[in-house]
Amino acid sequence: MSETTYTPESGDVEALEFHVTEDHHPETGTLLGFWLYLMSDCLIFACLFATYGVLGRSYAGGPTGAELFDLPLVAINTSFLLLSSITYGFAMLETQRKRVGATIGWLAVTGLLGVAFLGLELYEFAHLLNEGAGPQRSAFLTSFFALVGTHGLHVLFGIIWLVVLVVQLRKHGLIVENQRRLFCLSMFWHFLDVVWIGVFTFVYLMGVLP
Amino acid sequence: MVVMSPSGDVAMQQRDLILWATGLMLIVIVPVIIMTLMFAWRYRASNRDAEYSPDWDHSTMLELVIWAVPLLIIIALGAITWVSTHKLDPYRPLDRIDASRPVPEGTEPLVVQVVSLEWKWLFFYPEQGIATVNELAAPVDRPIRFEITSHSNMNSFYIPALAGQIYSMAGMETKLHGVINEPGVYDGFSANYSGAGFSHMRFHFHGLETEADFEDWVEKVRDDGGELSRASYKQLAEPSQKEPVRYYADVDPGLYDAILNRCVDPGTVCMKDMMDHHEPDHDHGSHGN
Amino acid sequence: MLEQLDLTQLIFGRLSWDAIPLHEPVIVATFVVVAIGGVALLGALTYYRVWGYLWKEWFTSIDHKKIGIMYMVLGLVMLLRGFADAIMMRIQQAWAFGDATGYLPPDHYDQIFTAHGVIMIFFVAMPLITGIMNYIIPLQIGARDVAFPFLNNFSFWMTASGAALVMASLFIGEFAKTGWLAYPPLSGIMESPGVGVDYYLWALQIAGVGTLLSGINLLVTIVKMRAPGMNLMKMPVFTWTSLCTNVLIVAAFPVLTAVLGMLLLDRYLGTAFFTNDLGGNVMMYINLIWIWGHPEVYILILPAFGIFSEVVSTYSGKRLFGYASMVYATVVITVLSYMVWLHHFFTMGSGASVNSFFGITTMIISIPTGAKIFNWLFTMYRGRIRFEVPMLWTIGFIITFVIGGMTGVLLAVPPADFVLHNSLFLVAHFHNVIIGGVLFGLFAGITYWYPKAFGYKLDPFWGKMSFWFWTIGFYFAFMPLYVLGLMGVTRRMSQFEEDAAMQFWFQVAAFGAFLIALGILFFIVQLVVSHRRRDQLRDTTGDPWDGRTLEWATSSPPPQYNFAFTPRVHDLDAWWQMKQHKYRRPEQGFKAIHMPKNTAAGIILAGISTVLGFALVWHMWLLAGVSFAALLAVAIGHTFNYDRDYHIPAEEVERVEAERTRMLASHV
Amino acid sequence: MSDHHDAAHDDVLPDAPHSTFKGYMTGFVLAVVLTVIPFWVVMADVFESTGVTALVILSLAAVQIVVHMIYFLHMNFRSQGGWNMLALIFTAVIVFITLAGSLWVMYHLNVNMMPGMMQDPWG
Repeated sequence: MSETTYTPESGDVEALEFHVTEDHHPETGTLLGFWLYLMSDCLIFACLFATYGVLGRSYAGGPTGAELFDLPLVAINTSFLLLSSITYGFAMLETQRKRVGATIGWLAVTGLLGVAFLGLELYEFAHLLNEGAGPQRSAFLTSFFALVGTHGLHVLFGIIWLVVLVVQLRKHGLIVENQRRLFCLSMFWHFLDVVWIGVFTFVYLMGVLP
Repeated sequence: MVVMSPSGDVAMQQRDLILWATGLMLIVIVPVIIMTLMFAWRYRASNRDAEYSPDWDHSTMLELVIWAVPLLIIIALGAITWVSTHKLDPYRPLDRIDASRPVPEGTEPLVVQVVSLEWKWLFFYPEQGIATVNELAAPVDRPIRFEITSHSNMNSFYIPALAGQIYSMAGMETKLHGVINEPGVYDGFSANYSGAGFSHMRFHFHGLETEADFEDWVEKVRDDGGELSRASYKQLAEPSQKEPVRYYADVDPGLYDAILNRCVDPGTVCMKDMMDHHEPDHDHGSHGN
Repeated sequence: MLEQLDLTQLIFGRLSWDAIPLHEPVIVATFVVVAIGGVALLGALTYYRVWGYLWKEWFTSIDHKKIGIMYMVLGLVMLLRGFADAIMMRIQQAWAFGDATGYLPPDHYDQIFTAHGVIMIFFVAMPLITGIMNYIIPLQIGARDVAFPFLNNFSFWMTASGAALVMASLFIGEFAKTGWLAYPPLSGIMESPGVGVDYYLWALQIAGVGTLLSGINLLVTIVKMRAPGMNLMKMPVFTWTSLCTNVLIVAAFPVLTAVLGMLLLDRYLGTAFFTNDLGGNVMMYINLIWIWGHPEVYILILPAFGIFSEVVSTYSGKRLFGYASMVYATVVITVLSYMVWLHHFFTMGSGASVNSFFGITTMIISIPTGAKIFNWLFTMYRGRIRFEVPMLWTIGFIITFVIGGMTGVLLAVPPADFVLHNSLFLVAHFHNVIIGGVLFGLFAGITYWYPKAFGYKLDPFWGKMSFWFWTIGFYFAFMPLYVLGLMGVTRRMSQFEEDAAMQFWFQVAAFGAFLIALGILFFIVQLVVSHRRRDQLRDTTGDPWDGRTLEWATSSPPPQYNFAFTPRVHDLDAWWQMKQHKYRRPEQGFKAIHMPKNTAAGIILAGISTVLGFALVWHMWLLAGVSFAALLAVAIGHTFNYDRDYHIPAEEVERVEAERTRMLASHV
Repeated sequence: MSDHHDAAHDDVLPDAPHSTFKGYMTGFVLAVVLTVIPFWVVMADVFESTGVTALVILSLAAVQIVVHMIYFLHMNFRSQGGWNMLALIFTAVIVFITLAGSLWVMYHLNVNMMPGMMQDPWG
């Protein structure tokens, strides 16, 4: 082990060390980095919300939100997403207990709820398209489809990631890398739920107000 | 330099504002430049006589000063900005003809409706019932109110000698108020790039000495002018460059409104009617708060 | 027959032989030159058998230093392209008066000014800034690499991929003819049905991914990987300004992604965000793009401010004056930069209260900026100033930048903006701050850190030549534009009516542009001459300028692991303090060092993205589908690779460090 | 990515917060309540005034977002040395500026420019 070799100047009593002799490992930044990514994603959604805020009443003679939105359907969809958040939470609790099987089980439930959410959303979209209320109809519908669709694409991406992660869990078990990925995906998943709060409030509930 | 020696009162006030703001900022800019050169010369490494204090890196007094000086200038400039922006708001009707003359009570401004097309300007004079392409005229010392829209692309309506510019956008109407104080022929053009023919999207603005001269000009347009119907507007609106001056005497009275509301084509619903249909409270864009 | 046709459509989309602009002599000539140059370069690379070396040591490298250098190379190459556009515009405008139409038809001229703006901002300034940050930050904070080395490589290649798409548009199809921010409705499908805008959009979207990821990466690096003892208020100023720049990147680029994404939807799916009809609103595009656009300006200038701070204190041989107020000024600028965006469209017709609010917030930014300039001045005060080339750039910067700042504040006064907006005055203003600020900063930074990266100093004679030609050329090229702006001349014009007084100023500006061309030429000469004289210019100490911060504590160029032992920091000027304490580096006791492995995943993913972008531009749906699937597959495949690091054995570290010991001994 | 951590010593993620069943359940129950109320308020037309309804559901949404942040995303001032929270606050400020600024700017532009929609502010 090498000594820190320096000669203090005259009068300088305090001895300073200028390098670290033990192996220095800065903590990894993955969780912070992923959180920063989520914050940037949040700004994409902010733009979409702002656009919806500006264009959301430009019906161009087409149908309005009050005419189109089916609130019970939205309520069911909201409950799917909310449930999937808590089941992801259970998966994380199982991870802490180092139980691979149970973790995968809860992940599967979460994934299925995500699929159900997406399925219902696609059903809604198909219904709107059938009524001639597609994204090309008016600026209101354009901004509606863009906002809700972008959220939906994020959920789709989350499901793909979830499937990949399940495969990796089965292969390598709950090693630290996989725990870190599980935690990142959990942030992603909960983040999508947070965005959805904005969507159902700002788009659907406020959209049907007179 | 037309911006520095304009012929309209609004542009003149804008010129004065530029000079004032520049003067204020020079209070700090000039010393900075001089100090830079002075310090660089005085503290050059070869000048061993100059003081050298390698660890001097802080002086509360000095730091207060270097924050305070720009702050004071910006406070002054900010006040000027607030006042002048309100006073020279292009939407605000004029209250003076020039520095010494207020607008006489009961004066109605001359209204000109401006449409930017690809790549030419169409001017409607609703009171006179005429329209022109690429030529604009107004009597000296009479306030003018421009109502500005666009056929498709965004342009910017700008006569440097008269007043500042403002964008023209399809389906929207901007306004500009100005007054010309000296007779003459001035350049006007689009100041916002709008495609291939943009360089030639220019017109002349005639500041006419008297009201009578203006009447003569209107008569000339009436005499030489053709018809501007919705059909001939559609033709005019086709992209073209270096368009000559044209006059129209027989103008469809609802045409400007139809252009603005994007319903020139027969059978299209006008924007304002669409809005009314679903939005009785006229609360566009303000919801969601 | 019909099926046949559809298949062609599916494979080639709207790409056909017509897309090759054989009818444009200027482009054909350019193409010939580029083709010959390209073939010669590829031939040379093959002849000297360096492909394997490039691939192993550079393209797949995750070493932040090599990635930094690759960013710099990309930025400098694109600078040549962007500058070629500039000089073509200057010639055209000096020529096309009255009956003379010049040599560029509007159709071509409009592509050139669009490409010039896009390339200079996104593919010159951004890569150069990112490159310097990449190289310097880990060294300055005493780290061994960035937080996510693989992402770093991937980010670089995504930026390069965007640049490749822009370059492809020169020879296959066309580029946008809309101006660098592609305002709709001009950039909408109705007014611009060609591929130009699509090239623009996909190039920026792909490069944007790289920029965003690199921003996150550098942020985490600065937050998490600082050497022990380096708390926030002991961070070098360049690291501080980089931190703020990356905050701005992470918080601004998503807005660009979103707004360009909406324009893409309008163009590809016929939606109605920014259309004239169906309730669309073009003003929203302009509003959103400037929410990104104004912070972008500070993304470029803040690192330059950091560079000047390092340079001025090093060459004045003095601690930086007012470090704390410098840091606060940077943070204040960062936050305020989000509150000024409307000043780019005062003339759109907001009410007076909105306009003056944004005008005043804009002016407020000049307060911290002014404080910074005074801080540099008082760093020089009572210093021992050595007029090395970076210091010359710094002095040139202070004088030039305050003029640009002044005209900027002028433009922030709404009624003044009404007469100056969109004029050449505006063009002169932003070149005044971007060249006088960002570019001068980059040149100062390149000259300052070049010996660190390559082990030898740059030849000062050619550096000074480059500096003087750039500076004088700048004044000749842009002061006339201020005059022209006050004459009421609008930007982006390809032809003028006869006006001799006006033409004179354009000719002066063109002359200035040629001086700048010589400035660029001499910069390249400087690189070549310095390389040839590298033995005389060699830096054996690792500290050629008597530096103050940690990057000068290691060798030039630094070893792969930067520091054999992580430094411990006690002072803002960490290395200066180490020198004062006569610190001697340890010469034994080395340990194996944990390092990330090279990977080809980044370049492969970016390569596929380029193909995907090209396919989408040309509506080649089959290729687009296949490349998208490939992208997904490779990305997922990469996550199955858990074996991403290795150890540099202790013996290897010992060998490298012994070499450095010999170097240092030879110096004394 | 550089997962420098040596898995051999320790197989617990060092920098992730510890979560508990109680925490998740608290968050879930609160979220359910905060979701049901706004749906009920709107679907049952509880309030006469649209403004009141909007205000109520927006406030509930804001509260629910905070609930999710605390109980599901484990936000606090300690995780990642406070940087997560700092990033979140900064983002919230930027989001607010973007949303409020855009709506303010665009509202003014619309007032000034949309034909036939508004009163001329200058009479």
